[in-house]
Amino acid sequence: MSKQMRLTEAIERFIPDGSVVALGTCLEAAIPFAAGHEIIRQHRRDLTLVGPVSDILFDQLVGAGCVRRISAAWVGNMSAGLAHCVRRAVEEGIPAPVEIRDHSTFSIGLALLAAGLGAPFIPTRTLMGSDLPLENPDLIESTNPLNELGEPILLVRALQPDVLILHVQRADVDGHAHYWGPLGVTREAVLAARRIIITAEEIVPRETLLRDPNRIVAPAHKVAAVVHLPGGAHPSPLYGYYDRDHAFFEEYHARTRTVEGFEAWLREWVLDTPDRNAYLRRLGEARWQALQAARPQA
Amino acid sequence: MSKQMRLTEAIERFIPDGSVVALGTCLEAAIPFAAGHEIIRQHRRDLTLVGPVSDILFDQLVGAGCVRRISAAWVGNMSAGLAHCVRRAVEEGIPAPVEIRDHSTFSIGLALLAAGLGAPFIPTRTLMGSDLPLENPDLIESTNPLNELGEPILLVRALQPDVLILHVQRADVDGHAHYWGPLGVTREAVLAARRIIITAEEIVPRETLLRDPNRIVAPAHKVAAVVHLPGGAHPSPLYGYYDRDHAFFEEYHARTRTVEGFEAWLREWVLDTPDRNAYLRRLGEARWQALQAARPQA
Amino acid sequence: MTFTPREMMVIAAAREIRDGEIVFVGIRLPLVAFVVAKQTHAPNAVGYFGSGLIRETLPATLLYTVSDPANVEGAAWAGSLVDVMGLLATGHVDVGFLGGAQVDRFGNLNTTRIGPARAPRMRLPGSGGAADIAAFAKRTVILMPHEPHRLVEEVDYITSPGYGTGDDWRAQVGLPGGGPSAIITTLGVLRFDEHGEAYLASYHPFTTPEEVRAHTGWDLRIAPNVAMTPPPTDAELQALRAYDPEGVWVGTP
Amino acid sequence: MTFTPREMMVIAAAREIRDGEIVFVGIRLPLVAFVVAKQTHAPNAVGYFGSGLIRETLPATLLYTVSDPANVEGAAWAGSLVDVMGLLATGHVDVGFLGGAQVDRFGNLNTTRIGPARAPRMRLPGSGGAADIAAFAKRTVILMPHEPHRLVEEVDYITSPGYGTGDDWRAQVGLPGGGPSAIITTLGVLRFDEHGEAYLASYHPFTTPEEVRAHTGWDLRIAPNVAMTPPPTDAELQALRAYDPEGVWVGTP
Repeated sequence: MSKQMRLTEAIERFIPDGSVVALGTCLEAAIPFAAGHEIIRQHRRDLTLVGPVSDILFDQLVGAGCVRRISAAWVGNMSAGLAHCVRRAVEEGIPAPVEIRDHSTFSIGLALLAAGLGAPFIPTRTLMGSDLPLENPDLIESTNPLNELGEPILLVRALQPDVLILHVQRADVDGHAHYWGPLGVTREAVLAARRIIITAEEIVPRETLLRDPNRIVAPAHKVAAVVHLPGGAHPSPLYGYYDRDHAFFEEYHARTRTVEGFEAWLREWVLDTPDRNAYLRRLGEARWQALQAARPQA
Repeated sequence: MSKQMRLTEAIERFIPDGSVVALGTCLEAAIPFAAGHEIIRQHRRDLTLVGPVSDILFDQLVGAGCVRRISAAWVGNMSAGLAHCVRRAVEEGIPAPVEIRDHSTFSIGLALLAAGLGAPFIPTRTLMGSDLPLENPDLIESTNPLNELGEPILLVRALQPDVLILHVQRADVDGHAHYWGPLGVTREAVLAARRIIITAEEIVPRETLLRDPNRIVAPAHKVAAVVHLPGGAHPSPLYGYYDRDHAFFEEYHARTRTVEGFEAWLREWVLDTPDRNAYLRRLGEARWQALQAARPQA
Repeated sequence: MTFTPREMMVIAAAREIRDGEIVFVGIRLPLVAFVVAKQTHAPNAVGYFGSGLIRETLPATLLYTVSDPANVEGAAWAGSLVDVMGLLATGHVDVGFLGGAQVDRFGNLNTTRIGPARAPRMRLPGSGGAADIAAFAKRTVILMPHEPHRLVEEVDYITSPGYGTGDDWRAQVGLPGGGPSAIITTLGVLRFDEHGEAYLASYHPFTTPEEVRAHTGWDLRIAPNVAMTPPPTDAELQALRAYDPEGVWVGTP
Repeated sequence: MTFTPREMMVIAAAREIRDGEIVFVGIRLPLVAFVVAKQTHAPNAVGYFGSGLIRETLPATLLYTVSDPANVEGAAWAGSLVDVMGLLATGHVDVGFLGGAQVDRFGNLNTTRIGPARAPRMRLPGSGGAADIAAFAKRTVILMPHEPHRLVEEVDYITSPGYGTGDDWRAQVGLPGGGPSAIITTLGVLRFDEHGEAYLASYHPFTTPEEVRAHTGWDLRIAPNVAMTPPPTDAELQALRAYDPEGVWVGTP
């Protein structure tokens, strides 16, 4: 039974208001920007965003007013600097207040790992003595019950996303997908999330994927939707397909210093750009071609 | 700096008496039988064996008197039946008593996972109400500190092997190695073990391995020794290289019902067989050729 | 077509799998039951294997272990054992199969030891993944040859808990899964009442409720509406024998 | 060759890496320090990256993030972030680099927020992996432009703990790693005494101990044997500029 559908349908059906959504689990690579833009176009509200580090997609979703809470280790613009929309939301409540539950990359990874194991928490020795547990109720200071001296230990509460959005190199219509390159917390998120939306550069026959089952990124029965979406990770890179568009991050940073600047950027690249084909046309053939990689076989 | 050495040297240097040794982490596939036989030939004593399920290699090490303790989920002969040497050791103390710390496959996997995370334990809801926690001090009944009602939870204590022995398809002399096929608890064991001995069907140039870093099975700096050892997993299968020799497991089962039968088997296949080349000659060219697989590319 | 008690047992087990379900598949008879189900009424059943594999299609040849190359070939996923067990622990498995040396009236299974800890008469292989399946699967199905020393009043060791001492015992000890839904033997199908005690629901075509009772180590209750297990269909038997023509797991007729 | 304060800072940081060590490499200046070290005195240093990558050789082109394709190409391992953090947590990392908005005399770092929780004046990106490196690395090296509002009496938020309130604070709160071994700034190198308090160990060639003190937000102590930081060698400067010719991270001279 094919799960292939248009992006609009996938977001409509599987990301209702209030969802807990994991995205950007490969860190700065393979970020599902196209799917994030569709969430903005569909005016989703009260989302909780989950990710290790977010390279401007979280900022865009916050600026567009989709977000109530973020559980993450780092929210900014990796190469260009601070996240202006996140700053405005936290410092001034513009366009709406956002709660940030601060994690480290290890603790957000452990939170997802715990959820995928069906464990209520995982104990760790990171973050002790830091201020993060004072403000994040998902990081609980405790003592190690296996240690007679009652040594301190931190319990990281399991965090189960409702949906994980994953951009991959190739998938079939049934939800088998190959991803390679930096994994980040993708392996953990795949097991933690209730369901998965796959956006893929290429739709290929099932045989291509089952030939190398070690590279299949998720159990297909967890995949709710498969969307054919070439270029869906731009401006982030996709290993073997295209490089990171560093200039795009600089431009975003420069243009979004003010609310008005952000709104103009959002209109141009998201609201008035109906889909990824239009987005790539706006980007321009020459700029897009310049990012294309020599594709290593995998 | 090349870590390639002969099997005799690898076992001599890295598996002293009393070691905690993980082997058979890919379950019934890629079991490092050749390395296990060298452990027997070198008369190692007081080993603790760690693995999920053991398909006769643990039985051989127990029968040869190398073992003081086993932490595992299943010890037997997967296709042929019970493990005669383990039975004699547990029931009659022949050749020496062996303590079995019974796990389930999930709990032994969690014990290794915890060690690799630097976590003192991982909480889980398996094994509660079973008799395993009553006899295994590494499974501790407790209550969930995050739950107001004090719901019961089981803490699986971290288990760190001194050495993991891994048989793989290919490696370079520096310790980069590709493994594909059933993973079992290999990923967890790689991170848990203090060091790793790799035995490999083929030694290949580094470039072959770094071309696909997602398939590299372990950080090379954890690898203490690389041994070129074609056929090193027989009679277990190695995906892409050779099939399982089911008859060998039957023969072992039939011949080892008595102490005398086991001793004769051990002389024939281990003590009087100095290395894996001699072992394969004993097996016979025709039998070995019949097990060879069409090799899928990876 | 004629058939053996073991064939009847495996085919009755296959019928416990519904189409589209996720099945935790062990080796030996549960594997054959999974194959029969997929070849007949449940073509879309998905199989989880403890080696870290997930299959949507059947392996091309008979498996001797869940890690055989034939089980990797065409697998739909090859992750870690811990990954698959995590999927089990988070409620993805509809039905899991269990076997063992002893079972009691509450479906508690022993695969570890006959006799006491200090003087075991027989050391058995242990849990494998069975205790985990017993903890987490929505329901489990127990397969066992029907002999009085196997269906016993009290097991020597609880490896894989069923309903413990009955009633709400599973909730009390904190086990999330649903517990056993059937014990399928070479003589009949036992199901569980609301207290978690097994009763005879159907007897296989070649036997009688009385004979089943006589081979049971406890005072087995018999359902008022006890019926004969429907005999294997030709399609079921053919699927079974095509997969295991030499009777490696099921034996020969 | 002439050089900038930022170049001096990065090169002094590179010198903290010993040959053969495992380094947790962040992006920006720590990345450049790692490159300089490997190109000069520490060719066998191994780099861990939060994206799950381990490298034994340098990436072919300048990285803008640790997940760039150039960082995957030729990587010696591409596992999960949790795997790499597990290696960190089990004591494999010799030295980790940290940066931030504020640091105090005990090496406590703030990368989360300026101002109080209820009325933050500036929300910063947060920890990333820095708090984990601060918890577990055998030693850490902090890089920061030397400005009085950055080297402060008290940080507004402890993201990555150094020596806390000094003395055995790390052991008391249960942090396994060794803590900071240096704060390297655009003006000098600060090291830590036996109480965990930072002092000026060396000042960069273009400044004086007094100038360093004047730019520090607390009453900075100066080592009796304070010396000038050895200026960059040509080899160090060439390695730095060859890797970042446009000054993306280090700026232009």
